[in-house]
Amino acid sequence: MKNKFIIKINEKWCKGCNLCIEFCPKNVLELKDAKAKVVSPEDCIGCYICEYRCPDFAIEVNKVEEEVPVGSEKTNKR
Amino acid sequence: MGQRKLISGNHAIAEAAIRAGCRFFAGYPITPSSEIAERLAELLPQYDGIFIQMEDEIASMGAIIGASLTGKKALTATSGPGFSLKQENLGFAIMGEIPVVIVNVQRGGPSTGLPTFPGQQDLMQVRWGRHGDQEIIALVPDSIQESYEFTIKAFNLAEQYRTPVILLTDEVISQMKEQIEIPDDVEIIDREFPSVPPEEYYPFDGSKGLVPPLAPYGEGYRYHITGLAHDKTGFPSSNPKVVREQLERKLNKIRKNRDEIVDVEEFLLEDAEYAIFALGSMARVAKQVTLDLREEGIPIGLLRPLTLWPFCDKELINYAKKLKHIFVVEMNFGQIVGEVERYAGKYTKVDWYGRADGRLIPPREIKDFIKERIHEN
Amino acid sequence: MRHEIQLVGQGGQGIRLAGAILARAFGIYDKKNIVETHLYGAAARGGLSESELVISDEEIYYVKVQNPDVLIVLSQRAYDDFSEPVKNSGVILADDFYVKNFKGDDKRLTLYPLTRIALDTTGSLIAVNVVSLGLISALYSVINVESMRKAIRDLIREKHLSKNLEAFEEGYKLGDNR
Amino acid sequence: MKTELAKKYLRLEKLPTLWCSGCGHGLILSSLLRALYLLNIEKDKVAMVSGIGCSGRTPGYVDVHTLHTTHGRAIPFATGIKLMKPEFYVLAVMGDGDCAAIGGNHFIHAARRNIDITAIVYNNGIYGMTGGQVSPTTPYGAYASTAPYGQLEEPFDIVELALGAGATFVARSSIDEIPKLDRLIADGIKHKGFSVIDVITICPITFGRRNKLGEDPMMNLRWVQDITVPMKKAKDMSKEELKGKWITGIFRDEDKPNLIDLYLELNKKLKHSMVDESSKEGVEDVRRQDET
Repeated sequence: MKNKFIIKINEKWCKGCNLCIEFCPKNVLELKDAKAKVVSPEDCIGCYICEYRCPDFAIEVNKVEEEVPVGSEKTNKR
Repeated sequence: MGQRKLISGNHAIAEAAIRAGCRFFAGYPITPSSEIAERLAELLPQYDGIFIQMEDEIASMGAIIGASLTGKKALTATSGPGFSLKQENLGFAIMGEIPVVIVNVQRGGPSTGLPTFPGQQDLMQVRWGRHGDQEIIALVPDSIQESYEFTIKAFNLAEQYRTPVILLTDEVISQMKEQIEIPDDVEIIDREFPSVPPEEYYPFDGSKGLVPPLAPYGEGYRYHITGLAHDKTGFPSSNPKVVREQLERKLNKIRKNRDEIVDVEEFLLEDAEYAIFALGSMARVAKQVTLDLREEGIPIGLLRPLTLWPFCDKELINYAKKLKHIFVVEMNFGQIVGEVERYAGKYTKVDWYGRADGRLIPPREIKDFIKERIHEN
Repeated sequence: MRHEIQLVGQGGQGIRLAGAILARAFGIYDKKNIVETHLYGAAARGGLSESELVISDEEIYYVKVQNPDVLIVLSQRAYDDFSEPVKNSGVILADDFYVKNFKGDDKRLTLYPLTRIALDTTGSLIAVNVVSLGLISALYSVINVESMRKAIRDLIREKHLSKNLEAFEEGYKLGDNR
Repeated sequence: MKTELAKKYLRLEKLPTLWCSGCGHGLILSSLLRALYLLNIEKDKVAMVSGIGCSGRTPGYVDVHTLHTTHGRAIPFATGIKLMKPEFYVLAVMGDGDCAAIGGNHFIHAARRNIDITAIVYNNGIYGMTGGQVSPTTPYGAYASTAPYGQLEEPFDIVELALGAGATFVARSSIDEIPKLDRLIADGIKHKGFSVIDVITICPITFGRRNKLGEDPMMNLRWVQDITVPMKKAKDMSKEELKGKWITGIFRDEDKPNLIDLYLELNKKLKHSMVDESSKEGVEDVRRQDET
């Protein structure tokens, strides 16, 4: 069972400061039109650094458990 | 009959505050008001209240606002220079519509002036000492009895209109001792609790009346208060319509209720052709002058504002229409006379006598002045 | 009828306490209208101490003393600065230990050994206040001596009370013998 | 702990914040929310008070009892609240000018009286909202709109100030130490007594631009990394090496009687010993007057 992460970016709140992009160890994010965008979600290792480093509450990283029988997918505790 | 006591004006204020339900005092020592703090330092802890001497006047004013937001009645007391320092946060209390009572025991000014002598030089500072448009309520006692009663009234008005109220006394009234009758029953007005649940509550919502209720902290009503211009929710707004509406409501809650708030004493005015206009300790002197002049056959009376602000314009105009001459007497170099002229000037002659040297003006001087003016006309 | 009593001296002579005793005797026990005012705080720091009372059966409007009926002076400065406004029919009671220089022949003035009596009866200068109170209680018929004794009992601490009452009676005798 | 969970303390409808892109203030707020979440504090038991300036806008975003007061006065207002609501967690959020210039007097006195308030200082060494004037923590030599030739004055060390004045919990951190900052704030909130958390933060727009860091938040953040030294590391550094650096960590965490408990104790004692002296009212005052 391999963990997969979904990164949600709230574009309304993102001010394009670039901090998340600078700190992401796997270059998952990129700045486009002055907003952070997820460009390679499959590379995300779930370190949550982008979420912690965002001064604007604009990034949310959620863990999704993959390859489990259909109908019993679970997101994390949220 | 209530209990008879012989106390000073400052102690009467302190004891009346407890009676009114005041449970918090923050202040900074300043002559001639310090006895209010001293007495409350003794009394408050006995009534489960808190007394704190803060690091300055600014902090004292801030602390009473904070305390009031928890739903408790709060007081501070000071004199001229300290009152100047309180102005910033007093403005905040007006903007945030937070009920508090501030006692200003006037002394001679400007600046450090005459710490141990009286003055009536803060009349306009009380009205306009802060920046921005605002209405303020100020009560002026002329005896220890009134110091006691007006303190309670000040708390009542503060709660009723959700606004700071100033009790304006002076060194004479606050330091002297005379007997008072402690009333057995007094009316105490407590803060109105919101009638709506927290999710429908807005601290500045004027839709149901000019004075929206102020929810105490810790009861599930979580709201925001700022000194910035704000909308009904309390959050900042610079929308001109919202800003204007909010400010107008804050002014109107006093203006439209002025008949309920304003009170005057009419002393021997029924058949009077002349009147003295004076307040506080000078009104007491003026009463003596009135009696003395009456004895000499001069039909004179005294109009005394018990509420300095809002000003007793209607009452004054009413008398001005009937009177030949109004004599304004005050312990300063011309403050309230401007207001009297503004309203009464159209209808009758207004003359002024006053000075500020730290002494009550003796009756003889005023008598001579009035007789001279009457004679001239 | 309006009566005005003024006490002036220097710090340490118990002037304010004497004023408070008078105020209490008149105001609480005799049920007269009284107003007590005084120099206080920094104004009195120069050594001057003062208390003044207006007593009346009617409302008191002007709260300050204008022309005292009785002035007690317990220091030279007190006499120099405060004696002038005293009524022609009024009395100035001066302590002979401190007040030595007088203006001409002031018919209002009488000297009394107040400080000496205080020292003799209590061994302390401060009791000059109650000696003075005893004296005016004897001389001034407006004052009810019984009310004064009650007020002294209220306002003077237990451990100093008997000495002070004794000093009061000595002062009273001083006036009574006259 | 995820920020997402701490968002329950936010007034979501008030976001985005008005702070500039890359402003460090949002990071402090985010730590603060996680600290509240960590301690599982009930919203109705928190009052957050601020002064004026960029930091002053913090309470507006937090769903607790919030009060945006006058410049420098957060602590006095907070004092009034805390004294009347001892069970409350009272937080005073301030900027460096707010705390150490116009509000400096309130700050040291709150520390002296050890009132149970948590002071969080958003220390970016500049007056941001008013356009980049020098503040009491602007580094010596730094440029500001009112120091066009460089600041001539030495900065206040807020930690030293708090320690000297008697605060019982004193810590410093920066926006570069995010998970650590969460814990420090939580420790400060938990602490009974006056707690101070000095947080070194950035203002790329008004400070960075004038001080060769540019408006790039990352450049500014690197500067923060450069000027802050963890306490452990600082122990091995010379005075010379530490010049111009801010040491981070907990400087004091001590148990001392706090003002609230002392008041509650006094009130309880007096309640039981209250005597009716109404018949002799005023007697005590006269005695005192005569004695003094």
